Amino acid sequence: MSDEKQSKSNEPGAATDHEFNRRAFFVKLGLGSLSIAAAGTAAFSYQFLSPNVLYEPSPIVNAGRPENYPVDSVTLDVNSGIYLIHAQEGFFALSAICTHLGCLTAWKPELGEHGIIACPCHGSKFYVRDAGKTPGEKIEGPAPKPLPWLQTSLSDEGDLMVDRSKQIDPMKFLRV
Amino acid sequence: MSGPTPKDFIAGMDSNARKSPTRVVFVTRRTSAQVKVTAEDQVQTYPELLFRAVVAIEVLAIALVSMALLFNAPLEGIADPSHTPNPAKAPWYFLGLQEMLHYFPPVVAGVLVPGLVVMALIVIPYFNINVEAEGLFLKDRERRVLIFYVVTAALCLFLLLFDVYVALVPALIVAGFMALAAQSSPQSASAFRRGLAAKPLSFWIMTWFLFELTVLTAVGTFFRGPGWSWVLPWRS
Amino acid sequence: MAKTITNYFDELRGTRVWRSVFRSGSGSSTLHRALAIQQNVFLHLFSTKVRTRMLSFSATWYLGTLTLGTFLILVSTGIPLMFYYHPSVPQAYADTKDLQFVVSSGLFLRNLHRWSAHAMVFLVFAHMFKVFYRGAYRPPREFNWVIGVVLLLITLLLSYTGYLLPWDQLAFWAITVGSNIASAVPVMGNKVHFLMLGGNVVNANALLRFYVLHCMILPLVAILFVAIHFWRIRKDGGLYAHQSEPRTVAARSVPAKGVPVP
Amino acid sequence: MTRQWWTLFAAPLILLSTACPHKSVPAASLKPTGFGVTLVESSGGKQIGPTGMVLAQPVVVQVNDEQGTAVTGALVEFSGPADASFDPPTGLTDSSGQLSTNVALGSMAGRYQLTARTSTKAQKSVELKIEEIALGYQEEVGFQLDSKYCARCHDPESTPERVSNHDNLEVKPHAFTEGDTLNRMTDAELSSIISHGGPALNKSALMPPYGYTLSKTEIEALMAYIRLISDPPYHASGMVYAQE
Amino acid sequence: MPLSSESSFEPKKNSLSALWQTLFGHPVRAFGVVSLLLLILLAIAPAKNHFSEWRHYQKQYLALIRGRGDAVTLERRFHDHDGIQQIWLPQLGVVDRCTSCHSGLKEASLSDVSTQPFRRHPAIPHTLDQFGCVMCHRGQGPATTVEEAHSSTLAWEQPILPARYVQSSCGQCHRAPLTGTPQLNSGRNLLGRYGCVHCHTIKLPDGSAIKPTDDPPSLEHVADKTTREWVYAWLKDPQAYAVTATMPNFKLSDPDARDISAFLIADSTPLAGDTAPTPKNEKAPDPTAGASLYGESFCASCHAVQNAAGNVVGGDVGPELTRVGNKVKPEWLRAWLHNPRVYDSGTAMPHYRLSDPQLSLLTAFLGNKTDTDLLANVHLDAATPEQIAHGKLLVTEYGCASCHEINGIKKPDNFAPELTRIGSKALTQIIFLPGMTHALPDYIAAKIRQPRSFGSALKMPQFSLAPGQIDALTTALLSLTDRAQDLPRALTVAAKPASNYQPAGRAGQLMSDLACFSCHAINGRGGDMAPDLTWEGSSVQRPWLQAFLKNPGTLRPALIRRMPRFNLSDEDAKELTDYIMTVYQTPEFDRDSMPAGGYPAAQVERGKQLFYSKYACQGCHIVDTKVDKGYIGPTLTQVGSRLNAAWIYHWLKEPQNLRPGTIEPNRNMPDEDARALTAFLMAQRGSGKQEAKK
Repeated sequence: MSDEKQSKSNEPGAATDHEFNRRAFFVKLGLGSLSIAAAGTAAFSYQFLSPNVLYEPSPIVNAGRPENYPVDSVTLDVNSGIYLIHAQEGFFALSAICTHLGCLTAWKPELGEHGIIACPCHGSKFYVRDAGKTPGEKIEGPAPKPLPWLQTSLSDEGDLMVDRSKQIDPMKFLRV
Repeated sequence: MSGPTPKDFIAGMDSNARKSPTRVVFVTRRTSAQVKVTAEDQVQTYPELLFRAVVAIEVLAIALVSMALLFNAPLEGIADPSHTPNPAKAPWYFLGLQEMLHYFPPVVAGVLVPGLVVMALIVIPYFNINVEAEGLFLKDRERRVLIFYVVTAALCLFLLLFDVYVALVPALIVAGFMALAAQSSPQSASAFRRGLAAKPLSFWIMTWFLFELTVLTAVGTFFRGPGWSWVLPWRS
Repeated sequence: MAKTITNYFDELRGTRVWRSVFRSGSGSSTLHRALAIQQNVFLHLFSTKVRTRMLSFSATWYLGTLTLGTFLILVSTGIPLMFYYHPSVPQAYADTKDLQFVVSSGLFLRNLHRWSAHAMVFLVFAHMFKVFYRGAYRPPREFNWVIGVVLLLITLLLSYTGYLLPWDQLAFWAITVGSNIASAVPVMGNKVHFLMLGGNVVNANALLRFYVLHCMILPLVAILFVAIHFWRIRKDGGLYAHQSEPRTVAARSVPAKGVPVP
Repeated sequence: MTRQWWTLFAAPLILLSTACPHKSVPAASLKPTGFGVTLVESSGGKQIGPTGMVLAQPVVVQVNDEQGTAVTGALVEFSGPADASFDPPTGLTDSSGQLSTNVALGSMAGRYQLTARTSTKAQKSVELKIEEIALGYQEEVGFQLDSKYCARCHDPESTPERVSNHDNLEVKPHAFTEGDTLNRMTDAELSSIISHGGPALNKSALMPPYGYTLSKTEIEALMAYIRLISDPPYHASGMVYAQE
Repeated sequence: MPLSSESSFEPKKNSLSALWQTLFGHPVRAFGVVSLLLLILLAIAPAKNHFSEWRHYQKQYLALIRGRGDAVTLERRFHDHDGIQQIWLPQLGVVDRCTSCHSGLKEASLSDVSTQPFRRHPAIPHTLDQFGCVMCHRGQGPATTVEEAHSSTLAWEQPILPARYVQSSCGQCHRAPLTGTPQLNSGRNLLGRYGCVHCHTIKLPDGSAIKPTDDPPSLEHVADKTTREWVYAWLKDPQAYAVTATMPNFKLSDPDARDISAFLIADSTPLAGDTAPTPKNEKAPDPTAGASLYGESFCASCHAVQNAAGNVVGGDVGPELTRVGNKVKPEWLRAWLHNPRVYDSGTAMPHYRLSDPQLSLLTAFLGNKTDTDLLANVHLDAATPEQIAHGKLLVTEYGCASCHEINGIKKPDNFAPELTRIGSKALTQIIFLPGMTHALPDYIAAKIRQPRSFGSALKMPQFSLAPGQIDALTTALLSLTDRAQDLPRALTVAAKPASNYQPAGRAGQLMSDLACFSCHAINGRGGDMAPDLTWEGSSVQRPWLQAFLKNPGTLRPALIRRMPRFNLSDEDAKELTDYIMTVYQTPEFDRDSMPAGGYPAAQVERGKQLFYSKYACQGCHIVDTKVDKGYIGPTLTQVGSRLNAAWIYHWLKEPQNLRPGTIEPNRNMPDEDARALTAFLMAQRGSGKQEAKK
């Protein structure tokens, strides 16, 4: 069979070098186009799969009126995962998400001298109100970092707003 | 092998054994087989067929991509069970069915007819008459013409009974060609009539089915408006 | 430059890794070409050779190939669409809108999916009629014809189940009208209707059922039957060639060494 | 077999061309039978109405010839900022040389500069500018407060339903449209005089303080209204919407 | 197809076919070319995505702010939220991406930008982040293309609401009237006032239904009141009788009007009981005296009359009286004036205790108010039974009993389509007239403007409404959306619940007999024409009140609507006074906590100083009729004998606390100032001259 094939190809005017090169060019053109298309599809897929809008709650939490938080109170908002603390110096907000593996921590007023934040998962503990300690600083446990301070502000209507997406330097209080 | 080789039979891949019977070779003992087969020209699937297939798919892709770029898929208001749009239409390929539902009771149009069509499609290859692929009216002509007229008249009467003029028209047209075929002979001077004469029964049934399907679907898609009444698509 | 790339390709095809994966090495001999078909899990469904005259466009109109093409497009557009689609009421509708308005190129993919779906139904019908008029259903191909009919039904079901997913008025009422046809079946019609919708009316249950059928069950069944369909073509003696068609002319039409293999 | 291979290349071009929207401008079908040289406002200018709503009075313009007599059948076209609408937008003047149109102002608060246009026999365009004021939500609130609290003294117009107290006062209050006076006040001054009364700015004690009666937002709304309707316009507000 | 084989290659006919051959003549060439084409086409998809409309507008926005003084701030604020913007309010079901293109909505410094989509949003009491855009403007929030977002080609939701109806959106949450939404407030009033809700049910989210505020007369005894000819003329065109009539025009044919009038008169039963006092030996009454009695009784506070210039002058509580003489029979009119409650127990008309001569005067005066043209062309033959039967059929068909009580016909239920969710009606359900804009507001407005234009067989009559009223009604109807109905209760601002306060005892009977609530409000019920009387007992002194009820004097000289004189008997006046003084007392203070007199002269003098200088009360009030001219507040010449000292004191301290909404400004007065002013005002007991005048 293959012999027949070979003999056929020797027909006059069939495959000159010129013709062959031209065909090779078209094959390369085709394969090249398809490879570019494939590469483009990868980029296209990346673009397609990155969502342009998110149905997520806003990182900015309205914590309500400052009057609702008495001085020296620590309030855990479970839904938004923040502690809102009204210290003598003013308001500040701590993330309630443990820096170790992301568990929701709990406020234990009965522990320590002034109460501490404790993570139920792996036993990390953090200071909140101990003198000389920065609130959020780790006492013990596997947590690699202190609990971050979150940006707090007052809205035009006078409500306390916490922006969970913005971390600030510790010891910056919001005075109302 | 080039050039014609004089021979009586061709051992080919043809399936019609009556037309091209296969030569049977008797091979005696201790004799190696010497079969001379004039095989048809063949080429390698790869690359000959695959390249063509790829090009065909690419052309299709080009057509569909252009369409996707030019025309947006329809999207209407959110599904609301309390507001029925008028008309409520099924997907286009079911509009032939829906058109029939307009005339016949649901059991007939929705179940009997499609069921029979599917059954018919399945049994076609097993139907003896089709294998012969002979012209319908070439043999036993008088009897067959008589049967043809009776069946056609019965069908037309049935369609008339239900006022299905939409289906009647294609049926009559096909019947007209069949009548013409009955009057044609394979020796006719006109190639068209020679062709008609050679068409087997299965061809006529399928053609009728295709014609009906096309007409009913087209009517359901384009010519039906609110209350399944007639509308002209260009007068929206 | 071009030459280097060609050489590189040849080298690549000659490497052990390539050979271990594809088993066929480089080369443009008939053997290699045959191996390229035989040793590929997908391509081995084809025979290694095809009758020359079947290559001509008029022989098949390439309708089967084109149908396969639409199916491939549908799979490759359908999967990305699933990433943004929740089969729940009324979320499904909002997701469809989001695909149209905020997902990058989501509209394009949805359009392509939709039009390809219509094209596939059309092409399957066309393929069937073409096969019939060529008489390609005759023995020994009769069973492959039956598989083809099954594939036609699967295609219709695929299209029909997909029709509901946008959860818009068009979808809802098309499915309501369509499913009521099923309930016309005597005796078991209502049972079928109930089972199909997962209830008495088109609602969240029906949406979920249609979603599972559309994205999971029907495509798998379709792939299975397509595989059998292709395999049967080979087993039934390749593409059907009618004896009445000219062959010598067609045979000459294709130069034997037509395609250089990269 | 089609040989129109170029359609394949044309497809992207067609795609691109469909992306650009086309705007078609309907041609005016009216044929003028008369031509004037001047266009004057008969009535309907300087109205105040809520945004988007049809003004209470129609705008009437008159076309005159060189002698100042009214011209019948002159074509007048009205135009304005994009979202202002006219009913009718064009028309021919009636036997008294006038054409009246109902105007709905746009959706933004501010001053709307409308244009009436006619052309002379020599195809020269004659234009007339008409100004109307649209009240937004805030200004509407201000307007309501004005009618309830302020207009009794600040509006010299008297009606049987609401007798003006303006003339009974020893020191005459300024009408809110008096831009020459009010525009010289800063926002702070204006706010102060409303909140703390006349004596806050060494003015008459007859102006009582409203700071304990009205809320801050209400006073802002009132000021927005005062700033918007002042004539000549207050520089920092009363945005003018001219034809775009 | 490009797959044509070379064998079909024909000699080159022209260069085009040669090119075709070169490109597609062989599968390999076709493969190359087609692949390239496919690549190009595929590249268009992401390109199209990249050149999307919203990105185009964001670029334009950046170009716009680049040259501005605060470009850095604006750009930073813009880049804080790049890409598609989304406001998501799960509890409202709002997804809103308008801010993707409308980038400058919140930028106060862009107040001079007039090009859309970059205009600043004008000040409203809501923040964008909490409400989004589509809550008020409708349109399609999720869309990111101009056309779909604004026109919503398939009406997925509603298209953008035109600015003239935008107040309807306020009404989705706010049930109570708002200062800033006069159009919505007036539209809601009109729904009740024009009786739309007699036929159309409109349910509020709390489950109650809007109640009509008009009071269509009962037709059970209509033959007592008027003639068949008048009924016929009225049915044909109510506004021909009275331009202010709220009864719509049913566009009845002459025979239909004839038959309905025949039925109504035949169906009427005579009113039981002795009602009309028979006039005794009447002289022709003096028309001038009648006119002055009409004026003295302040009929014009409620009833309007068309004057010679064609203007309708007077109140709109009662019907217009321009042609009343054509309408009512004199004996009925006399009986009505004698005691309207006999004919209609629920009427807003007070029961004036008119004397017989007064009755004659007024009856004659009103009876002369006729228009000879009105009934000139009405000639009706005696009604046949067929006509009456047909009339009854028509009355049933047109749903007359929805508004009027008619003997033998029940008020139909759900006579007209319910409008509870009309503001969300899907456009696909609407059949528009040719040439109409396919938008819900236009449909509703057209339906109100000319209901029968949608089909001559429709029953809805033609109302006589001004264009502004149609807009207002459309606004009110557009506020009746699905969202309004399904809004979480916590997010709605409820209206004050309608009060059905009813004073008790004989005083209560008296108060309804005198229809006090037609003008005064008490405990949330009643009209707003006259002062709120909820705390009247704390406010006034008993002797003054009793005298005032007997003979109301004027407190505000500039007012044209005043309290009429009801000719109360002494004991009725005393009964009312007792009730008011006892029941209508504020819990804020004890009315006897400050003495009525005996204030030190120095304090009085200081009060006078404060009155005239520091507080400049003379701007609105009159104490000394010679000097003062203030016509806004009540005249205070006799305030010392009218009001309680404690009331004055607390009023001065915080007027809105005692009477919400009063325009008297709160001066934040120090206690001693308030006390001094009280002392000064309590000293104003009126000069003898004014006493004499009274």
